[in-house]
Amino acid sequence: MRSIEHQDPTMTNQMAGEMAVLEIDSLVRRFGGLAALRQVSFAVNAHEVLGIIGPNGAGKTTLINVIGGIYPPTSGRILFQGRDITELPAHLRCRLGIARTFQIVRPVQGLNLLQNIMVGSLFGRGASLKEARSQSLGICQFMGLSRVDRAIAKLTVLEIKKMEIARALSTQPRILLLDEVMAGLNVDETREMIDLVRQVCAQGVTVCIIEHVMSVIRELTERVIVLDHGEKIAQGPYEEVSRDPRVIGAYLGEEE
Amino acid sequence: MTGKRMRAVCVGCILLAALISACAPAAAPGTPPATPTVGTTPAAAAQPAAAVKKPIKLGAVIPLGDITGAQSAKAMKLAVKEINAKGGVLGRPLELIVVDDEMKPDKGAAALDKLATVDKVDVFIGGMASGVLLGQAPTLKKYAKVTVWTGAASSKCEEAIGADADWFFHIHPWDYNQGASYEEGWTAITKRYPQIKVENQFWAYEEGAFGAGTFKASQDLYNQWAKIQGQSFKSAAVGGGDYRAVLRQAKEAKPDVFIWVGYEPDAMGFVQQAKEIGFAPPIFLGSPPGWPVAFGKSPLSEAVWLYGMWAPAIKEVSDVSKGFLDAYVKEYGEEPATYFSPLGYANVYIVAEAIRRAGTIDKPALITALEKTEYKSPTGDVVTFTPSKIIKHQGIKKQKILQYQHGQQQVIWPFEVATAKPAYPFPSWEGR
Amino acid sequence: MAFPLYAGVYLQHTATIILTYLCLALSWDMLVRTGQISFGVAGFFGIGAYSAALTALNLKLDPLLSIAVGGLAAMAAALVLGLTTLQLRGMYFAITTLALTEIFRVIVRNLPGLTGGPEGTVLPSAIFDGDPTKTYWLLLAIALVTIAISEAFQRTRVYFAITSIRHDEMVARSSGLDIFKYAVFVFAVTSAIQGIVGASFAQQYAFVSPEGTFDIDFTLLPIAMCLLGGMHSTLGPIIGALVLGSVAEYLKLQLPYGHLLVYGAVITLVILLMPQGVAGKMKEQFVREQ
Amino acid sequence: MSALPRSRRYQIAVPLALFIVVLAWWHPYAVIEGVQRAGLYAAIALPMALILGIVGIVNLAHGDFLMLGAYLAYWFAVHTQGDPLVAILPAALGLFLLGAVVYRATIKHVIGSSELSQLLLTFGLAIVLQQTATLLWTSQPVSINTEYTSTSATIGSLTFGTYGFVYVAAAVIEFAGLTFFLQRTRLGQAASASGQNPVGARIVGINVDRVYLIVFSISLALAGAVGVLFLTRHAVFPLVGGGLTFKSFCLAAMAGLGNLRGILWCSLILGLAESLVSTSKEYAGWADLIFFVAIVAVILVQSHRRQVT
Repeated sequence: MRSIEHQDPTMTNQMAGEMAVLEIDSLVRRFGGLAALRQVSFAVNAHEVLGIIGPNGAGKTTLINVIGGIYPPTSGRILFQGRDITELPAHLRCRLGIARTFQIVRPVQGLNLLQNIMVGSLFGRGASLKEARSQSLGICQFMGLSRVDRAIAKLTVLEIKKMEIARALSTQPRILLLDEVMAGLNVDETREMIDLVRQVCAQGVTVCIIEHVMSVIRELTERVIVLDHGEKIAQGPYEEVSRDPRVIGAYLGEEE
Repeated sequence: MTGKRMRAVCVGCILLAALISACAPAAAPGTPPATPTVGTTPAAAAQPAAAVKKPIKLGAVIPLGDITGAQSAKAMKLAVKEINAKGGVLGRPLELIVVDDEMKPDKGAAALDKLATVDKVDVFIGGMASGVLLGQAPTLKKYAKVTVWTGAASSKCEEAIGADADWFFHIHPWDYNQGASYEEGWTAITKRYPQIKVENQFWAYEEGAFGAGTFKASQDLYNQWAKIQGQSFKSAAVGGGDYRAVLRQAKEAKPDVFIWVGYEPDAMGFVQQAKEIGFAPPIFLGSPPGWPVAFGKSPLSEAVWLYGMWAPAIKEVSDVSKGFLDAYVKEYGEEPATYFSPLGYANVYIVAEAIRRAGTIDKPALITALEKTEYKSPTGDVVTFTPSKIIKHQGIKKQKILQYQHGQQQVIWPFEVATAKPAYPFPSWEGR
Repeated sequence: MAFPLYAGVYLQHTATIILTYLCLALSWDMLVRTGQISFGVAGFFGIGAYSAALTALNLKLDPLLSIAVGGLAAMAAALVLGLTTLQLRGMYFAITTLALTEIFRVIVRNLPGLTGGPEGTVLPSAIFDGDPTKTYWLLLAIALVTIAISEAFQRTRVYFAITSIRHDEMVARSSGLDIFKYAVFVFAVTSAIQGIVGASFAQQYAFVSPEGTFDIDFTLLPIAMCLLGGMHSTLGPIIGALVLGSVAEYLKLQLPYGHLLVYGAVITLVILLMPQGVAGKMKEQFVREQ
Repeated sequence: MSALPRSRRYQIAVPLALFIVVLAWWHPYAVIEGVQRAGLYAAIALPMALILGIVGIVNLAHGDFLMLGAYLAYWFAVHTQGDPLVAILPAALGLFLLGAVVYRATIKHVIGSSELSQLLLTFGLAIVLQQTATLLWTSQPVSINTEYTSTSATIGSLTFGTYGFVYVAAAVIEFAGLTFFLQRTRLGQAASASGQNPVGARIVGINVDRVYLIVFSISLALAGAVGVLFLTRHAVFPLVGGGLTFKSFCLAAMAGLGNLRGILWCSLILGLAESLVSTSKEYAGWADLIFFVAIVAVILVQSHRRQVT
């Protein structure tokens, strides 16, 4: 799949000229009469960790779903490494290098821990069974997952969350979209997870992270996007944004 | 086990128990008993001498889930019982072994294998659907046992069996036999009753093998003496039941005779909807394999003509028929609803009498004896075996033309077994 | 498996019928493993049967070759249908396949010039001149190939694909899996098996007809067998076909009227009480004992 | 419950009306009989759509419950020598109770489990019902003739049956009754809520299980009542229900899940189309394909729509 990319000359030119891995251009998504995203635009730069925050129902998960190709935008464009992928189906986006996790974990029940991770390698990267196995075992080691032939039912919450990330990593992504991976973890586990995300980033993967736990955002991200009612209301370093009255207002509105 | 699970299990058991108890009463009077072998015990009681001898085995393949097959099996059982009560054949009792073909060719063929190899029967009898016989043909040829078949009207079966099969005896008329005999019948009727006209015919035929096949066979045949046009319809038996389009076309054609070829579920609908659109041709005729029990009770049935092989009324002109009918009613407490019951009865008797004449069950002798069959059947015919288009041994070639009169099916033709004169023309629908 | 050879023709024939249903049951199950239900087994069975019969009759193809043609024809039909309907899966697909059998029946019935119309078509002779032993070997070979394919589906990347599709389409898509491609692929393969089985059925009994060949029982019985044996495995449908196939044959001799009720009761009770089937139950027991 | 916005409704209604006018001029009988046919289809499909919309289950035994209702009426008519139509109430009541039992014993246990289990369960139920009926009443069809069944009217040169309109009336009454039930009664509102969002309904204190039970029973009661009407004009036998189930599903799928008004429209379209094809002399045999073509078309449109939105 990668080879196809390089055959496209326009793309390589753009890659050279710009640092943005992912560009979102006036994205709109409606569900019936309800607009979940309204004219959202931003870019994700290579090798950065971008935070996406906002109150419940702000459209964060919808944004990830639209970028991941679960459903198409009502209007707007998505560019990945300069290439327009707005019309591309989800599995091809994954093969281009966009991987994601799910807010509510979605392990495949019929497969065990290792097999779950292999799915990404097999189909996202087109590996053979043998390659997928060894690669996935490597990722397990990296993630600190042991006894890899366990059934999903026997895993802890942390392990399932790690498995989701491992499955995403096994597709060898350029960009990883993390949807609330810290939710439900205790302090120590959160610590461990933050370190993991750092290591992932250190390997050259760009990360987009949705998170409710602000300490995580503060620690991990260089930049955040704030969504409210489907609209981008602020962007910038967390310290800056958290002082923005609109952002405070949005979060206060949620308290009521 | 949780309470919910427990409850589900209980419900399941109750359901199953209910089903089984539902099977029991229905199965008891309506069908052969659970053991497939019948007939030996009464014979043993009546004729101790016969019981010690090895029985002669007849293996029947019949669709027991269908009313035709179920009643055919009952009639066969009755015939075996009667024959054994009189001492059996050649001093040996008859034994009837029935295997269900489930109206499926594969099951029908497997049934033949079972009868031939497990039960080691001497003669194959039975048969109902053409489609099943077509699938059974390779198996029948494999064993080449003496086979006396009641059912199957499609001449495709004849092609499948082939001309070499001297062991195959077919009682039921082929589709073209039926067509030819109606021509003969109508010619005779119009000669005797010159006011009756039949030249212009409109056929409504169900779109399946039965209707379309019958229509095609008749169309090829009738060009000489009658003008035929036709239109297919979807039988209620397969989800249809709206005949108004075809009836309206028939009405526009103003035929002397309107014929519908379909199944039992179509019978009532045709007269009701013909009345609805005001279509009352001089002759209104139906040709299903069987009629609904209550059809005669409806005033709309009056003067409806029908093609068939048998009617209970034949008992008035045929002693064999009367004997059969009385015995059947006495045995099962109901009148047979399809002609397959007298045919099944005839099937057993034809084989039994041939064995008696042959004095043996050896194949060549039995074939010769069967060729000399002259059996007075409860259908009112004398069954003999003569060549048809392809096979050497075709039994009944004649059908009968009947008419509903005062709620009863009466035979109009052949005149030898006629029980009534035709009511003509068809009375208008008004007031009924 | 060679046992029926020594057990007499009837058992051999019954075994051949059971093998026929075994292949249908297993192929149905293979599709179920992707989360799709097909109610159209009889349809592909019929397409295979008709293609084989007509090519053998009109083009004088060798019977064995015509059986292969039957499989290809069914596969082609499945590809067309799959490419149009598998974008929408689940209930819609299930009901379309239910309609399928009827569509084919209507088409076959209304093209008398080609198919023999409502009356069907008779072949001059059965395959191997009706030799039951050779027919048994043929069906056994088809069954073994079917089992091999089923096992291959359980051991290769196909297993990962269909299991993820069945459990979570969204995860599958997000992990780079082309759901549509795999669904169509499995649908085409299983339909080809059904077509081959139908074709050998037509060759075995030397005739095809709209009513007999597109019989809904070719859909119904395999489903009941899979449910009883247990879905999503190779062993389950095999157990189900052997058990239900022989029990039904036995029951038919004991309770001639209405033994089809057993199939309905099996489907209902298994879904309610033992959704994992016999094989699943055994596996569960085994795991617990460990 | 109606899924289409007002503008789209006109897009369908206007061409349909035009089509009917042209057809009526060209083939008046096709219109009269098509409308009667549509009435029957709608009357049968509405209860199935009700279950589908609220309980969320495709009841593949739907037509077989109708068959049961018809047999009840037959039994009633034979034993009392009375009019089968009198049996509508007892048949509805009987099926209502049966519905409660069937729901408790079977359906309840697959609610929330996979679509596969649900389809297979009702498929199994269908076979059990068909085979039990075969055991109890044999495969021989039963039918009842009443004087009014074949009443007809003549307008100008047209002579047509009028009894068929009883199905149109039944469909309209059924639709009105169900709409009233769902919109105006407390139970009906609870049912609508449970249909749209069972979890939410549970949170606001609706006993969803009981609502499902009642809706399922009501649907079977309606099927039973329509079965009685069916008997007055059609032969009834154990396997009569299968085709009706399929047609009902096609209509429900075409109309959009739970859209009762849509059922009326779709029945009308398919009824007219079927009637038209079966009046044509050469192509009558293809009339069966109408429903299949319709369902495949619906699927194609749906899948296209899913890709676009």
